[in-house]
Amino acid sequence: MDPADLLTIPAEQTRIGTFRGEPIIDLPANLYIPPEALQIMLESFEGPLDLLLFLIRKQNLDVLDIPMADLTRQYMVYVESMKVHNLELAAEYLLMAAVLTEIKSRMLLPRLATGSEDEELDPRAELVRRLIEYERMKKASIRLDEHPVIDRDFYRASLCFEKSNYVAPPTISPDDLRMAWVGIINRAKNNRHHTISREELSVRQHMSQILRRLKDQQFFRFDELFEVDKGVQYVVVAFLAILELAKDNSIELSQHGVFSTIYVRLSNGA
Amino acid sequence: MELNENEITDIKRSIEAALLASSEPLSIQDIKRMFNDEVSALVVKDALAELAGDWLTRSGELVEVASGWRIQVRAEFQQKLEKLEPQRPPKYSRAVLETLAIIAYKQPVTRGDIEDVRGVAVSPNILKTLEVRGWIDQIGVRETPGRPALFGTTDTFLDDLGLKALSDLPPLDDLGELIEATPDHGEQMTLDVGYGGDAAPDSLSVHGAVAPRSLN
Amino acid sequence: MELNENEITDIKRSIEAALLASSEPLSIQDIKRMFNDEVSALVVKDALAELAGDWLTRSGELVEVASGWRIQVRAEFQQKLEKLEPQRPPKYSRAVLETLAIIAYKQPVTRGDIEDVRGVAVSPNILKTLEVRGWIDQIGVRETPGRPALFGTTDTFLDDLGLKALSDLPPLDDLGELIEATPDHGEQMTLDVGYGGDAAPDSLSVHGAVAPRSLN
Repeated sequence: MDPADLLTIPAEQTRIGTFRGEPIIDLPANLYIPPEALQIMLESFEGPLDLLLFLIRKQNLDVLDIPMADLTRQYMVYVESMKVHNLELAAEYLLMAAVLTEIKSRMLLPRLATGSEDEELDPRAELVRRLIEYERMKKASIRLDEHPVIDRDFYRASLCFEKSNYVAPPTISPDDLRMAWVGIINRAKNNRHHTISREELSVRQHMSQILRRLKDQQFFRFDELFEVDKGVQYVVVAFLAILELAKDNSIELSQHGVFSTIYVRLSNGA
Repeated sequence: MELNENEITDIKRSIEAALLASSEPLSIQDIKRMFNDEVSALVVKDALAELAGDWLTRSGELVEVASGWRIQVRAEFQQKLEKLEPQRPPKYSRAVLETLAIIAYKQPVTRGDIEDVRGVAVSPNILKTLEVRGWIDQIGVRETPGRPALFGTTDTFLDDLGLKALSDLPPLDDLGELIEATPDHGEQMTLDVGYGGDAAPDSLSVHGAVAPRSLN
Repeated sequence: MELNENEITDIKRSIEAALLASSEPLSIQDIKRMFNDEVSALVVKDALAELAGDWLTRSGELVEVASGWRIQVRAEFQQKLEKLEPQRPPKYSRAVLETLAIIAYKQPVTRGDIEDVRGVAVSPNILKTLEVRGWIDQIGVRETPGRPALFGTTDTFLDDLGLKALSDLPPLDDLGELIEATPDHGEQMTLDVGYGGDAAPDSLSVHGAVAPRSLN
């Protein structure tokens, strides 16, 4: 079911979802998110605690005295929408659903008169502790992110120094490259009009290798470019690389007649 | 030893040169080494204070961070400089930032601790990202079954945020909006929020330089 | 256009900031770009001349080199600075690292490809740095107008990074979760709708067998 529909259906009349066999009938009173944004919004939660905080905040509920029935019902509506849209999300959220249901039912039980007052814990205590703790950390993360960071909010001064002695050049690790890429994606994402794409590395590697070999030697027989002993995958990848290079006009393929030898060489230029 | 004015000027100039040439902050120790330890820490500190004054009117500023002193360009120029070369480091996702916050404020923590707070799984990629950035590292293991790695923040993290110590982090206390809203229950709740009892100090085997500390 | 004294001071300070922040020399063009080309080359040159004067008594000097202007630390400090050296390995700038990453992951690429991905001009100094290091070289030209050089990484690059093949580079697939997702529950989310793998092909900046991928 689409949560967009879910939002337009009169709550009293229609069963809008099912959780563990229990029909969910009501819509949360304050669920006024535009339907088209719902899915994205659901995906924007960092987890069940984040979602719960959102629900609590939206309705100005007192986190220290949570109306469990209300909160649980509203939570279920969101979880139901998530299940519709993204099954992967559901697992972690379902666990929380179970916790909420359990707390709700424990609160319905009459309190036993036996134990002393001190030992009697509010069934909500652990959930409240987690919510508060999560919210503290969430806010702390926002504060941290707002804090000035080098290279983003200010630069270090680092001037060139001409050394007469040889100085070892900087070294880097593969992970530095990966992180450099994160920076690139980040910018591409901000610019929106760039698309960063998944890479078939081996094809590109072969493209480079083939160009390199052709640079050293003018002509290659087509079949010389394949290292057959390396296996089928390599041959396929090398073949794709040659096609790519040909498409790019980086190389020229020539053949005098049908079934005669195909030759490969670097393009002469346009 | 009494230094004359010329000597002090020489020392100041050399320190300035070193700060400008270095891509990392320099500690008092580093600077003393430059003078073959023939200059006292006090003299170095005085020189740094004077230098900081000299730079007040320039486009850079001399600041002290966790691992030492550095000259940095004033933030007011950032917008112009970005036109030359957008070097912005990645804007981390909430998942990364929340993980960082938990490590920063609750260190040392295991991945499990982080997951407990966030209520969701923390992918190894997130920790890796922060490690590669040089902001966190593994500072030991917790002596519980599985001996999970304990993570803490590094001096580089503090340096990059221009902080001298963890205690300079934005305080958590004034973040507790929920708690403030209902002062009656406030006290009791704050107690509950404390770090889990499963990490008694003697169960920690920390072999890094970072001592566990309270941030509250 | 006549500039008043305050404006000239602002320009000077901004140029100084840029020179302090940049590890590469800056050309007059670069500097003009910083001011959105609203400042003439003559004004920039005047400002540089004045700055050179300001730095006469400091530990650095403003000099003109082949590709532009830079402030460099005076040679007289060399002996002292060398005492710091062993502890402080130099670092490549983000610009250099990003350029290298693009070449490594997307080779063969032209300078234009790199600029498309980075969204800014790539200074020849950056490519030169990587070529001198022996990590990239020109492996051909693309047969398009202008016949731009195609760059790829070398075996030295793989050796120096301890990799056996390019396929050993860290995978890029799962970086999405690390970058900032939708920042809040507000309007920005609507912007995100429809963004993804369906970007128009002509918005792809790199030629070749590249499959669009969603960043989210």
